[in-house]
Order: sequence, then structure tokens, then C-alpha cells
Amino acid sequence: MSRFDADAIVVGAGPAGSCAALALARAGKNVILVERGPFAGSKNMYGGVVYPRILDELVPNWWETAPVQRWVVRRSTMILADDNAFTIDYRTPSWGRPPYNGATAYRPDFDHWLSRQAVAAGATLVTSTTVTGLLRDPAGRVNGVRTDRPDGDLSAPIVIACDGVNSFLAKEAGLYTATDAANFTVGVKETLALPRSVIEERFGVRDDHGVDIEILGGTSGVNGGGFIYTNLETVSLGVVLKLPKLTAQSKRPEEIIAGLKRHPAIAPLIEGATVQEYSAHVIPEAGLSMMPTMVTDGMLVAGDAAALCLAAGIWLEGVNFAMASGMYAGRAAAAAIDQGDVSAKGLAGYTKLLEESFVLADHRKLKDIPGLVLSDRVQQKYPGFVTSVIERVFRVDNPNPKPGLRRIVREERKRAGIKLGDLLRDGWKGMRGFG
Amino acid sequence: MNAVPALIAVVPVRDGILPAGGLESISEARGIALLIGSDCPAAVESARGVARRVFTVEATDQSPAILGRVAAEAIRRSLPDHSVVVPASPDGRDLAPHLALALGRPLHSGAIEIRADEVRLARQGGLAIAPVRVEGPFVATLQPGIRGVDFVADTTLEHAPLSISAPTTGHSVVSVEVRPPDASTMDLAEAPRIVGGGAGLDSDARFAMLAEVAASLDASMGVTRVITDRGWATHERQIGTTGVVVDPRLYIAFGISGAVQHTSGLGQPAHIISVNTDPHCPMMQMADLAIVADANEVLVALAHEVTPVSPS
Amino acid sequence: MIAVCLKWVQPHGAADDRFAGISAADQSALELALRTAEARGDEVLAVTVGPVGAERALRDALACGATRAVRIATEPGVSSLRTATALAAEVDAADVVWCGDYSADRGSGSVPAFLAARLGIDQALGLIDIEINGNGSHIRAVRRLDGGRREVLSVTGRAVLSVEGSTARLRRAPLRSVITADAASITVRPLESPDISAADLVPYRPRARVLPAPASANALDRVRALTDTGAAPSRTETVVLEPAAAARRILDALRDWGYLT
Amino acid sequence: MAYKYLWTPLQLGPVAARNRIVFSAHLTNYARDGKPTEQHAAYYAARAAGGAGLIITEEHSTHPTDWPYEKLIHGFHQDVIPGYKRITDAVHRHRTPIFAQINHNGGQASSMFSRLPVWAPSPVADPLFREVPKAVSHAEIDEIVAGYALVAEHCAEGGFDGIELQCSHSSIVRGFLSPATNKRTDEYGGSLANRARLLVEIVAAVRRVIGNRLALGVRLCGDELIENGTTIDEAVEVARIVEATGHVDYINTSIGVATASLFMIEASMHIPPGYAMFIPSAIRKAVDLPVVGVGRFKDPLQAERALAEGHCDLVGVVRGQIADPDFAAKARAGATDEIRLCLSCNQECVGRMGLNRWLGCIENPRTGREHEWAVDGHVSLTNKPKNVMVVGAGPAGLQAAIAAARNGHRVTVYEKDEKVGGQVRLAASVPNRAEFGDMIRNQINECRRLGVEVVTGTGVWPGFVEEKQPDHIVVATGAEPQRPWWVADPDADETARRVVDVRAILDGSAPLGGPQSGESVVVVDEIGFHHATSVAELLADRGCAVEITTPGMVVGQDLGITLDMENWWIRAGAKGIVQSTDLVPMGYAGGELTLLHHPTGVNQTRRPDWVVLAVPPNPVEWLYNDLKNAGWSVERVGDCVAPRRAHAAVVDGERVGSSL
Ligand SMILES: Cc1cc2nc3c(=O)[nH]c(=O)nc-3n(C[C@H](O)[C@H](O)[C@H](O)COP(=O)(O)OP(=O)(O)OC[C@H]3O[C@@H](n4cnc5c(N)ncnc54)[C@H](O)[C@@H]3O)c2cc1C
Ligand SMILES: Cc1cc2nc3c(=O)[nH]c(=O)nc-3n(C[C@H](O)[C@H](O)[C@H](O)COP(=O)(O)OP(=O)(O)OC[C@H]3O[C@@H](n4cnc5c(N)ncnc54)[C@H](O)[C@@H]3O)c2cc1C
Ligand SMILES: Cc1cc2nc3c(=O)[nH]c(=O)nc-3n(C[C@H](O)[C@H](O)[C@H](O)COP(=O)(O)OP(=O)(O)OC[C@H]3O[C@@H](n4cnc5c(N)ncnc54)[C@H](O)[C@@H]3O)c2cc1C
Ligand SMILES: Cc1cc2nc3c(=O)[nH]c(=O)nc-3n(C[C@H](O)[C@H](O)[C@H](O)COP(=O)(O)O)c2cc1C
Ligand code: SF4
Ligand code: SF4
Repeated sequence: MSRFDADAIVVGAGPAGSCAALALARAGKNVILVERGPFAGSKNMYGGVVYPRILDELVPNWWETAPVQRWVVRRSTMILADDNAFTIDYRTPSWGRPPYNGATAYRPDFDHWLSRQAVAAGATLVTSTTVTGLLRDPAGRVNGVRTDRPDGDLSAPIVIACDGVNSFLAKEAGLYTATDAANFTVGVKETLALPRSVIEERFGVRDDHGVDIEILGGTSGVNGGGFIYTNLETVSLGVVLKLPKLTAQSKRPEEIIAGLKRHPAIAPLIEGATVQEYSAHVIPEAGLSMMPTMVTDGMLVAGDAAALCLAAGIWLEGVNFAMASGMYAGRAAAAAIDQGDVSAKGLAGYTKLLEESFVLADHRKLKDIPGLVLSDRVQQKYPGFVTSVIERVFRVDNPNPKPGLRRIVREERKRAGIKLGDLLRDGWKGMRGFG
Repeated sequence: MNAVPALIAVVPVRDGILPAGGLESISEARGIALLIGSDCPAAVESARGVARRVFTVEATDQSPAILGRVAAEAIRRSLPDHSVVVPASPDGRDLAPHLALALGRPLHSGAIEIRADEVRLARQGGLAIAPVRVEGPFVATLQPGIRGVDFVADTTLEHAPLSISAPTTGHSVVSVEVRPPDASTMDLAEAPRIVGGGAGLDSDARFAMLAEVAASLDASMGVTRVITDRGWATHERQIGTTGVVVDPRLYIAFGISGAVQHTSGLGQPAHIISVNTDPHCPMMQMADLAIVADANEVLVALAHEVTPVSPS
Repeated sequence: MIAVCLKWVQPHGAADDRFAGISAADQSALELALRTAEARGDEVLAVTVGPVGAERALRDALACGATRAVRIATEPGVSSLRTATALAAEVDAADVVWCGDYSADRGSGSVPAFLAARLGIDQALGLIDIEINGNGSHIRAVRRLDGGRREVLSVTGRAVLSVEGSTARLRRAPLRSVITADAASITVRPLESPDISAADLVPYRPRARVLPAPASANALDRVRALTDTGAAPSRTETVVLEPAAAARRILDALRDWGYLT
Repeated sequence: MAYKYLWTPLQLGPVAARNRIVFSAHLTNYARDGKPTEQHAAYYAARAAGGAGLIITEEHSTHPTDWPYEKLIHGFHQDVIPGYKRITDAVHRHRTPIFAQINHNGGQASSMFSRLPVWAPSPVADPLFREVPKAVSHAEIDEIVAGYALVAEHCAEGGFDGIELQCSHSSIVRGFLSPATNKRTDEYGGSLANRARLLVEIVAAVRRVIGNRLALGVRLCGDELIENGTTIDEAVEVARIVEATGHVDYINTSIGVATASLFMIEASMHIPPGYAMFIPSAIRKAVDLPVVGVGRFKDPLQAERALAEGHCDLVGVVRGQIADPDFAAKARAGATDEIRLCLSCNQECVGRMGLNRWLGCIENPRTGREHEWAVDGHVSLTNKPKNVMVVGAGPAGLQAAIAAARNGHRVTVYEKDEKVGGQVRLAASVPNRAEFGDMIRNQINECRRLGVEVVTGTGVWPGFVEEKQPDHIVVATGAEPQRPWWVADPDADETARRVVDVRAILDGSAPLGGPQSGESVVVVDEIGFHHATSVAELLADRGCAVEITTPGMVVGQDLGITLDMENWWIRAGAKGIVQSTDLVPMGYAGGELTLLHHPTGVNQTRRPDWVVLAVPPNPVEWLYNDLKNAGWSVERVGDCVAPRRAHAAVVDGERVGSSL
């Protein structure tokens, strides 16, 4: 053996870390995966919608063993105003068959499962151990980590930081320029227990099929969005809120979630449910604009630690980006070790892999979206505007003749105080982003 | 209602003091008991009104293994067919396994009730019951504080001292001393005597005095929420719904109205004294001795009585 | 040799053993076993009676410094006496056997005493404070008695000791030991099948405790007794007194009730 | 505080209660024309949503001869079923089981509504209705039994999960059980087994129709608290008989007789919590069936303890959940502090029953109004938050602040005193009325949660308003004592200084009484509520010789509707308080009080050391008038509009605050 404890150390056994360790182990590398919780996933939010397409590469037929709650066959986007709602709804049975599109999962189960894949491939998982700092060689290159255990230094030519949002390792390595609170949202979520049959009836699904709904509006005037999705015997309901707004309006997230639960479009879905869990977590949201440098000498960053999370109101994706970036980081690290160059230059393959994949492509495409979706206009004015337009389109007001759509839009736009220019500009941004 | 099998309570005695749950075990055995330990006659006296028929063995060697063997012998000589119930006090839990082994009987530990054909054991920290069918004589330990004591008006009692000699052996574990309760450091929840103060006491300084008076009565100090809200005492002193749940034998309340949030946390003291200007508040109604007076002045007078004035 | 007995506890209702572990009391016992062994320059044997998952507890013990680990294989439902008998066969060479006071699930607390009986050695149970002398030959232990009393014990020879969870805080295992313990070997011994049924638990129903009912044959008197109004007989004696007299009255009552002599 | 038992489910026959908190049966007067209404559905649904473990509805009458009060649900009519469905659907949406209480009130009724003679075991007149009932024949007994079975069938069809037979405080079954009302010599009278025959027959008949799908419970009275009535030993025997039928899934308990000792059933704050616990504990010891304990459970820990000590298996929390529908949910979430504690004041729940009005709550303006709010339960947050100034931190002002803040306004309350609470603080400062003060505590808690700023020690005057420039002002300045015409001017007559208002006693400004002072006091009661009686007690406790006089026929007239009268009489008797009625004060001068005995027209005089006035106060109107005149956007609420009581203050405050 070399003078190192391992070929690589991965910090954090979230989706990013486990995939990184898995990729390294598959490449025959000796990798140690360090996790602060008593098991992988123990520190994670109770559930989530995951899009594990990327796993096809790492764990073929992953759907046969992954602990999944329901397969998402239906996705909706709801726009909520005061007491009314407008929903765009898509469903297809094909997402309910292999190879599947997305699933809801309990993160403690899913992350634990993923970490077991890495262990099975040969990675060493060390739990209940917190990484407290980086070790560097005299030249300043990262070559290991310090942990909170006695005799706790571990050395390796490469460290992959997968320690989640607000990654202090990435910060310690100087990979972030200043981050301010404006770049963060806070996610709060309730897990609500309902009988299986009730969930299936209310959400119109059967068997192990499920629904994922994203919500715009309904957050009591605090900029953000919401989501609801179905697990087997629970429904997860949450809001993602802009931090500065939350503080400015001195509202508590619990109040906002309570308000959302009372909304007439939401209340019937969750009536009679008992709260099983309440959790809160910070999410990096600003997309591309806040991403750090991804590599430095002897170190890579992946997943939330690299701000690779898309929380743009109607998307809340992070696990897929985390898994992908973790995998690419692992592969790039393995290649660098093989080539004997673990400097930033030797590791640059990682950035390239990210660029070529959906990871950065999606982020680039949607770079304006977080700003747009969370802008005051979209948050405060558009939901009411959209739903009143729809309300008037659908309203039957006989014997008065129906007004034309154009007139309705004009009148409602005026009433909502939205400038035509702004509307067009936002529309353009949205088209460019989502289109 | 279920008839209870023939039972005898085996109660370890230290210096004439019955352990927690001792009287309850005797009640469970319908007044039949074997007291074993030191100064049994004193313990017999304190069991009067509960026990009807008592055997005693003065034991010189108090180690659980020896005590278990002696107790087993005493059972064989007195009521060999009876099942045994032992209070699940620290000493009782020490003793019971040895007794069960010496008698060659099964041990059911942590019972809350002994029925005709079933012993109900508390499990998972009191969240579940394991009902265990019983055949033939057994040894069970009874959780203290659950059953309550049946006092009877007739206090006559039949006392039969037994003398059983135990082998004397050397020990690797020796009792050095038994320390009396230290009220000042004890968890309030555990305190057998509590002196409480409420909004009727008019200043921060009163609580320093209250603590002193409490100490000289071997009691701990408790307070109401009004007092913790005022910052005159720390939260671990607060008795009640949002504080500590206590279960003292003696409670002395100074200027406490006895709101349900307070008294809910009070357990069932055998004796309550309340000092209050309002003779009708719930605390006064709960009290054995209700004194209508200014609590502040009574406290001063009491401090004077219990701590003789020093010349300085 | 110093031995420590650890019980693997699966939380009630948990489907898998991710949330399982050993109790705080067992952790204290492990720590104290390590300290005693360090003082004596001796070895520590960690034993558990439990399922395969329980080996995680043994690995943790090895990582913390235990020398040897034995699992007596079984499924749930072994009585305290059989558990103790099986343990006794493993630890009969031990000078001091450390145990947790209560297990978190069954909680009968009788294993340590049975173990002492089986080994034929003395016991010191329910300890809350431990001092081990320099060479580990003498242990001074404080034990909780009822009514807030404490017993101080001196342990000078072979004994079974059981401790509460607050007595000692288990050390953090060094990182490298954690990694090596992952692959360490554990001796597994078979124990025959369980001898008690563990499954038949029913929800707790507290035992009935009857409150005294108002006794009078006269309805108004019963109302008065229940509402504490009027002159009806109740346990309360109400007196109006000057402060000094009140203080004396309190002390008299305490004497009458036997609190003061 | 950790709960061990309160949140665990409990199986009652085929039905699982979600937790141990029961919303036990109580009249609501929400029925119309004998049928349940939307008001019922929304009311029960709110408690289900708030986490109650089991709901038991008010009684449904089983027979046309039973119509003791107007708004009774006529369960024997088939057309109740749609209403039942509406209730059960609404409650089941929250996954809470709901049982129906079914009953025949027997002789505890009048023929006024039904125009049929009332039925009872024997012709013994009820003390309240004073009407001699018809002793039922065997054929009529069969009809009664059939009536129970029919109604049980209706309930099953209407979606209820269980049936409770009210055999406790007002029921023909109680009538049969009780030696006081059953004087029969046939097989339905005499021995307990005979007296319980009707109960056993009804149990069997009901079980026959409901089969094993529904739960069946029996509510028993543990002590009727009347002469010759059932007492605890016999109640325990009845419980054994009930268990022995093998048809019953649980036993509910109660104390007292509705038409004789109602004040012990719906006990007011004068009666110690836990007063009725000896009943479930004795019954539970004797039977294996789950037993419900009821009576002044105010606090979740108190409930937990009752369970832990084995007194009962379930706890009835009735008024606690009338006052706060979310009692259980808040307790469970650990937010005990946020529970709007019931005051046990009986003013708007029990009190309104006596007035034949729908059930409400003094502290919760939404009680009974859930169907209006519940449309979607959605608070309409304002888009244009206003700066609202509330003047006065009595119940009216605080409620206005709460309602306005709930709508999203920025609210500041100014109070001139150092302490909040207005008159309520004084009202709660007397013996055994401290719980009344929880009203303010609850309001202040809610203010804190909603971010209302409460500034004390700051009196408001027009200049102050000018300086603060609020968008809107709510004046809640309350009422102040006034001196009636018949009291001499103290400047002219020195002795008139010895005439003081109750408030002066309570705030300590009148130094009156003291241990063994032996002063004599006349309290003049022209309000007829707690004002006079509570101060009289306070002074009697301080050693004064107290007489209360009133122009009315009884002192504290309205204590009757809150069930405080009986207790007041018992206490007044014990404390030697003299009560003199029909006396109109005519003058006070030279230390002499002149009172006209109006039925006879004869003047009486008294020369007490003190005269204490409980007389109608004056509204404090000046600030409102000044602000109105200065053109401010201002409204007023509570006693400063017209001095009434606290419930009116809260209703005013809620109405005005929520309209902003
Ligand atoms: C409310 C909410 C809802 C979401 N919903 C979705 C969703 O529906 N779908 C979706 O795809 N994404 C969702 N996300 C985003 C998603 O959770 C993250 O993007 C994803 O978990 C990132 O994975 P990761 O591996 O980078 O980090 P994490 O999952 O945060 O894992 C980091 C790991 O590192 C460990 N760790 C941290 N620091 C240290 C240290 N110093 N030493 C050792 N270990 C350490 C942690 O314990 C943790 O296990 C949601 C996020 C939130 C907050
Ligand atoms: C959700 C909730 C939880 C709560 N939890 C708790 C809790 O855990 N513990 C707790 O204690 N409280 C709790 N409370 C508060 C509780 O309701 C009462 O307010 C509190 O217990 C009253 O305390 P007290 O008796 O000191 O004060 P008060 O009720 O104000 O009583 C003071 C007493 O002193 C008497 N008095 C006044 N002057 C004198 C004098 N000079 N001499 C003698 N007597 C005098 C008065 O007559 C009165 O009886 C809680 C309340 C709520 C709402
Ligand atoms: C002894 C007594 C017993 C009672 N018992 C009962 C009872 O049992 N049940 C019941 O329902 N009712 C009872 N009442 C009546 C009840 O208390 C009142 O009806 C109720 O308090 C009125 O509420 P409010 O908010 O309108 O006024 P208040 O309670 O009078 O409050 C007005 C507040 O405004 C403040 N204020 C006045 N002017 C200004 C100013 N310029 N600036 C700032 N603050 C100002 C005052 O200081 C006061 O705090 C009782 C009253 C008394 C006196
Ligand atoms: C307004 C009101 C009406 C009541 N009506 C009934 C009734 O119809 N049937 C019944 O069995 N109990 C009735 N009760 C009694 C309650 O079930 C309960 O025993 C009583 O309110 C005590 O409980 P609490 O202190 O939790 O309120 C009524 C109580 C109230 C407050
Ligand atoms: S006879 Fe008829 S109208 Fe006349 S008073 Fe009687 S009821 Fe009324
Ligand atoms: S009116 Fe009074 S007694 Fe009735 S529920 Fe409300 S607070 Fe309780």
C-alpha cells in the first residue's frame, strides 16, 4: 500500500456521495465513504421525488431492488390564488412501467439502499463520523480529511466533497465566492399519514402509481412554491420559501404550510391526515449563478455541495443531479488516479463530464428560471391574474355573451396591475427557459 | 373480578424501614408477609393496618444471594405452597432472582397485577403489558406506586418470628454506608418532601428563604409557573403540566392557589399543608392542614423556628 | 478478564435494524469495562445474546477497545434466567462483569442478578456513580435506593455490576479501529430456541386504583364533600393563625405525622 | 411532559378510538324541527379535525312521548337520517369515529311540547318539571324498547359507528334504576335486578339491530346526589350487570341528575377538577370494559394522569373542546400553551341551553358558527394591511386585535393600566374565580402568536392618536363604576365615603375587612351575577358580617343559568352571608341605608360600616366620541358601547376586528 489510507475519500453518504463511492469502487479503487449520521439517509428529509434515470448506468435494473414508494405516473402544476386554483395535469401509464421515469421514495430508505450498493461494490462506509476539516500537503493540495473521531485523520490523494448544501468543505477549499442568503430557500415539509385506499382515491391512482404536484402561489405572500406527492401510505406536502422574504415578513414556515393546507384546492386532498413528521432544510436554489468551482488540487465537489440543485418552483430536483454529479466525480477521480495526476488539471475531466451531460445543460437552460419563478411579479401577481382569467373563461354568465379571451386578459392584467412590457418580458424568459 | 392465588409478600427490610412498594406488596398478598432484614419488629409496626399475618427473619448477612436462600428456607417453613410477591424496589429486585432460584420457581419481574391465573407484567417501559399464564407457585416482583395500599380498620396482626441461620461467607461487595436523601441535590421528581412557593410570596428573596427552610426540613423546593415566569426560580423547580411531575409524601404550599396545571404534577402526597390568605382556593381544599395567614410572614416565622438565630 | 454484556434492542415497531442499538445503560457498562481493564492492564470480552444484527454492537465495542467478542445466537424470546445462564458460561472466567441496569425493551432488570447467582459471585446493581482506583483492584460504587437514599458499596473482588445510563459516557472509537473492526472476527455460539413467547404483548392498561367515594347517606353532605364547600367533613382542617402560631402549628403537624422528631 | 397513554388508540368493540380524548355527549340546540342540521355537522367536524379520539353526539329521542325541550332531535322520525349522514360524513372525513347517544328522558320532561303525558316507571313528579308522569304499562315498556331499537337502526343507517345509551342524568332508564323514582312492585321494580330489567332489555334489543358492526356503550350515573337516589355501590353493581349482558363495549360515566343536581354534571369553576373521578375508578375496578371518566378535565396532563393512575380508560373533555376544537391536536403537538382553556364559566355553553339558544362559548366566537366559517376554513388575508390601533386591553379590545391581526393587519393594543385584562382581571381575583382570568391569558397568547403588539401603561387620548396616525382605531375602553342617584354626595355627606364600588374592593383601593375586623357590610346587588356574590364571599372570608340585598326575587339571579346558584347558596350558608330580597335602595345618608321592600311598600333601614355597590356601570364613551368627531375611522366594542358581560365584549370584538 501507498502512504495513503485510501485512494479516495468521499465525504457524505447522500445520493452524491454514494454514487461517487460506487463509481470509484467499480473502477477498482479503494474508497472510504464517511457519513456523520448513524446510517446513510438518517439525516435526510423523509421523502422525495427522485428521477433515477442516471442509475441505469450504475445499477442496471435498479427498479427491482430500490426502495420505492410509488412510481410517478402523473405530474401536475397548480397555480393557486386566494381561494381558487388552476391546474395543468399530465399523466401517462408508460411512466408506471420499466424503465420508469420517476418515483417517490423515503430518503432514509433510498439513501441507505444506495450506500449499500457502494459497500457491496467494495467501498468502506464509516458512519457516525463527521468530517471536520481538510488535510493538505505542504504545497497546499488537499490530501485527506480530519474527522471528529480520536486518531481521526484519513489521507488520500483525492477527496470528494458530497456534504450537501452549504458545504463547508467546498468553502474551506475556497471554491465558493461569497454566498448570500438570497441564494437559498428553505424547504419545509410535512409527512401526512392517510390510508392507502384514501390516497389512491383522492389522487386518482392505483397500485404503486403515484402523483407529483408542484404548486405556484399559496405561500401566504412569501415568495416560493409548494409541492405535494404521494407515498404509499403518506402524502408529503411542503413549501419552498425564499429566505430573505421569510425573514422580512416575519412569518413562520409552519404558518405558511398551515395556510397552504387550508387552501380549498389542497384541503380536500389531505383532510383527516395526521402529521407524522415535520422537517425543514435549506436548499441552494439560485442555480448556475451560485455554482462554485468544481475542482481544485486533490478535491472535487458534487451534489448539493456544488449547488447542483434545481429548485425552480415547478421543479424540485436535486437527487438526480446529485447522483449524476457524484458518479461523474467518481469516474473522473478514478481516471485521474490511473493517470497519476490528481491536480485540478488532472481532475478537469469532471467538469467536462458535467458539461456534456444534463447536469449542466439543464442548469444552463434554466439559469434564469429560479429568478423568474421567485420574482415578486410571478409570485404575487401572476397567480391571481392567471386564475381570474381562467375563471372568466369558464364562468357561465348567461344571458351575457362570453367576452373574448383577449379582452379578459387585458382587463385582468390591468386589474392585477401588471405592465404589458413586464408580462411579455417574463413570457419570453419563460419560453426561453422552459421551451 | 379475579380471585388472586395464595400469595405471600417477601419484603426486604433495612433498619426497620420498609422499601418502596412494601405495603403495596403486602396488600397484594392480602396481608400475609415475610419481612426479612434488619430490625424487623419496627417494620412490622409500620405495616400495621395493612398486614394481618407476618413472619419475620432477622438477617445478619444482607447480601442478596444469602438473603434469597434464607427467605426461601423461611417460605418452606411457613407457607410453602404460596406464590411470592416481592416489591420491585432496588432491594427487592436484588433479592427476587436469588429467591426464585433458591425456590426453583419461575420469576415474573415487573408485575402490575397478579390475577388468579395470570401475572400482568409491564413491558417496554410501561407501554405494553405481557400477560403471563401461571401454573404452580412463582415469584413475582410488583412495580411500586401502581397498586395503592389497602388500609384496614382492624390493626390486629399475628407476628411469628422465625430464626434461620445463614452460612457466613466473605464478600467481595460490601455495603459501606447508606446515605439519607439529600434534598438539595435530589431530582425534584424523586423528592419525598417538597416545600412549594407560589405567587403569594412577594419577592425573589423569599425563595432563598424558602430554600433554606426546605433544607432544614429535609425537603426540596418546588415552585409554580408564575414563579419561573418571573425568573425567581429555574425551570427544573417548576411543578406541573409544563414542569416536573413529582410525587412527594409531604407537600407544604406557600401562597399557591392550586391551579390544575400545578396540582396535576403533584402526585398524591400523603400530607399537604397549605398557607394562603384565601381559604377557598383549591390548594387549601386539598390540604390536610389549611392555614389562613400571610405566607410571607409565616415563612419568616418558620425560618426563625427551624434555624435558631445566630448571634451575629 | 473483564466482561461486558450488551443487549441489542430493536425499537418497537421498527421494521429493520437501522434504528436498533444498545441502551445508554449498556453503553455506560461498556465504557466502565474498558476503564476497569485499562486500570488493570486486562482484556475486555464483549458478549451479547442476540440476532445477527447484534454483531454491530460487538463491532462497535471492538472499535472502542474490547479485545474479544462473542455472540450467543438466538431469536427474541429468551427468558432472563436462560440468558443469564448462557452468559455465565461465556464470562465465567471474568473478574468483573459489567451490565446495563435495565434493557430498554423487556426491562425486567433481572439478568444481572441471575448472572451473579449462576456465577456464584457477589453483585452490585443499579449503580449510579463509579470510582475505579488506580490499579483497578477496588471499585467504589453508589447505588440508588428508594426514597432518595443512596448506598455506597465497595467492590474488591469478583462481582457482577450493573449501571444506569448516566454513569459513564461511552468513548468515541478511534477512526482506524472503526475501519478494522468492520472486518474483525466474532465468535458465534449457538443457543437453543427461545423459551418464552415474546409476541403476546397487549396495550398497557393501568391497574385500577379506586378513589374514596363520599360516604354520607345524605345527598347534600355528599355534594359538600365533593365540592369542599360548607362545613361538611373533609380531610381539611382550616385554621386562621398569626404567623408565629402558624409556624408552630406547621412544625407540630410535621411531628404528629412523623416527619420531625 | 411525555404522554404515555393519552395518544394511544383504544378498541371499543368493533371501533377504535383514535386516542383517549372523548367529546362526550352534550346538547347543542342546533337541531331544527327535530332534525340535525349543517350546524351540527360543521361543529362536530371541527372537533374531529382538532384531533378528538371519539365523538359522541347529543341525545336523540327514541319516542314521541319524550320532548323535554324544544330543539331535541327526534331520532324516531325516519327523516333524521339524511342529517345523520351529513354529520357522520363530515366527521369521518377526519377519520374520527362518531357515536350517537340515544335516549328517552322519561319523567324528566314536561308534556308542554309533546302534549302527551310523560312516561316514567312510577307516578313520581320530577323536581324541575313538577309534573306527575304516567306509570308505564308492560305494553308501553315494550314500546320503549322498540323505540330504542328503531332509533339505533336509524343511527346505523345514518353512518354512526356506535350507539350510547344515556342511562345517566336524564333518562327513563335512570328512572327505572333509581330507587328514588321507581316505586313499582312488578318485575321492573324492587330488587336491583328488577330495576335494571329495562336497561338489559334495551341493550339486547339494540344489539340485535346493530349487530356487531357498531359499538354499544352505556352511560351510567355514579351518584345521583339526590335523597334515596342511586349511589356508587349500586352504580358499580349496575356496571356489572351491564358487562354481564355481553353486548356492551364500554361504559361512560356521569354524576348527578339533570333536573335536580345539574350543577354537579356541568360543574362550574367552583367545583374542584377531578371531583367525579371516584365514579369511573370504582366501576373500572369492578369490570373489564373500558370506562370513560368525565368532569372538569381541563388539561391534557390531568387527563394523562387519570389514565395512568387507572381511574379510567378514556377521558371525556366536553367544554374543553367546546372552547378549543383543537384541544387534542395542540396537546399532542406539545403546544399545551396554545390551548384556549375552557374557563368552566358555563356562560355561553350551558347558559345558552337554558335560554333555548344554540350552544356557544364565551371565549370562542366561532363555536356554533363553524358552518359559516368552515366553507373552506380559509382566512381571507388582506392585501392592504392597515395599521390598527386598539384602545383598551379588556376582552373586547384583545378580541378585536386578534381578529384584525388574523386578517393580516398590523395591530397595536394600548392599555392605560400596567396590567392587561380590564374588568376581567378584577372579576378573576376573588375566591375560586381565578379560572375566569384564563380568558385573558388565552387572548394574550393568541395575540403573541399573531404578532399583535400590546403596550401597557399607556393611556390613549386624541393627541396620541394624532401622533401615531393609525389607519383605523377600535375603541374598547370598557365601563367605569357609577354612583347611583340614591347615594348622597360625599362632599356634602362625609358618611357617603363608606359607599364603595365592588371594583374598589377588588383593586384594593377600599381598605375593607381584615382578619377579625368584624366590620359589617351591605352589598347591593343590582346586576345579578358574580359581581355581588363573589365580593360578598371575599369580605366574609376577611371576617366581615355580610348581607346582600337585591331588588330582585333572588340574589345573583343569573347564577342560575350558569349553574352557580346551588353552590353559592351552600357557600353563603356556610359563611353566614345573609341574603335579603325585594329590597330597592332608596337612599343613603348619614350612615343609614334605606331600602324599600317593594311587595309590601315598607321601608327598612340598615347602618352598616360599609355599603358595597354592584350596580350597573357607565360606558366610557368620551374617547370614541372625540375621535369620531375629529373624523378618524373609528369603531367601538364591548362595555364602552353598552356595559354588558365578557361574552358580549368578545363577540363585539370579533365582529368588528374581522370586518377590517
Ligand atoms: C424540502 C425539500 C424537498 C426536496 N425534494 C426533492 C425532490 O422531490 N426531488 C429531488 O430530486 N430533490 C429534492 N430535494 C433536493 C435533494 O434533497 C438534494 O438535492 C439532494 O439530497 C442532494 O444530495 P447530496 O448527496 O448532494 O446531499 P445530501 O443528500 O444533503 O447528503 C449529504 C450527506 O453528507 C453528510 N454530511 C454532511 N456534512 C458532513 C460531514 N462534515 N462529515 C460527514 N458527513 C457529512 C450528511 O449527513 C448527508 O448524509 C429536496 C430538498 C428539500 C430541502
Ligand atoms: C398550558 C399551561 C401550562 C401550565 N403549566 C404550569 C405548570 O407546569 N406548573 C404550574 O405551577 N403552573 C402552570 N401553569 C399556570 C397555572 O395555570 C397557574 O397560573 C399557576 O400554577 C398559578 O401559580 P400560583 O399558585 O403561584 O399563583 P396564583 O394562582 O396567582 O395564586 C397565588 C396564591 O397566593 C395566595 N396569596 C396571595 N397573597 C398571599 C399572601 N400574602 N399570603 C398567602 N397567600 C397569598 C392567593 O390567594 C393565591 O391563592 C400553566 C398554565 C397553562 C395555561
Ligand atoms: C367584579 C366584576 C365581576 C364580573 N364578572 C363577570 C362574569 O363573571 N362574567 C362576565 O361575563 N362578565 C363579568 N364582568 C363584566 C366583564 O368583566 C365586562 O363586561 C368585560 O370585561 C368588558 O370588557 P371590555 O373589554 O369591553 O372592557 P374592560 O374589561 O372594562 O376593559 C377596558 C380596558 O380599557 C382600558 N382603557 C380605558 N380607557 C383607556 C384609554 N383611554 N387608553 C388606554 N386604555 C384604556 C381600561 O384600563 C381597561 O383595561 C364582571 C365585572 C366586574 C367588575
Ligand atoms: C351544554 C351541555 C349539555 C350537555 N348535555 C348532555 C346530554 O345531552 N347528554 C349527556 O349525557 N351529557 C350531557 N352533558 C354533560 C357532558 O357530557 C359532560 O358530562 C359534562 O359537560 C362534564 O364534562 P366537562 O367538564 O368536560 O364539560 C352536557 C354538557 C354540557 C356542557
Ligand atoms: S284557552 Fe287557548 S287561547 Fe286561551 S289561554 Fe288557553 S291556550 Fe291560550
Ligand atoms: S362558555 Fe365557558 S364553560 Fe362553556 S365552553 Fe366556553 S369557556 Fe368553557
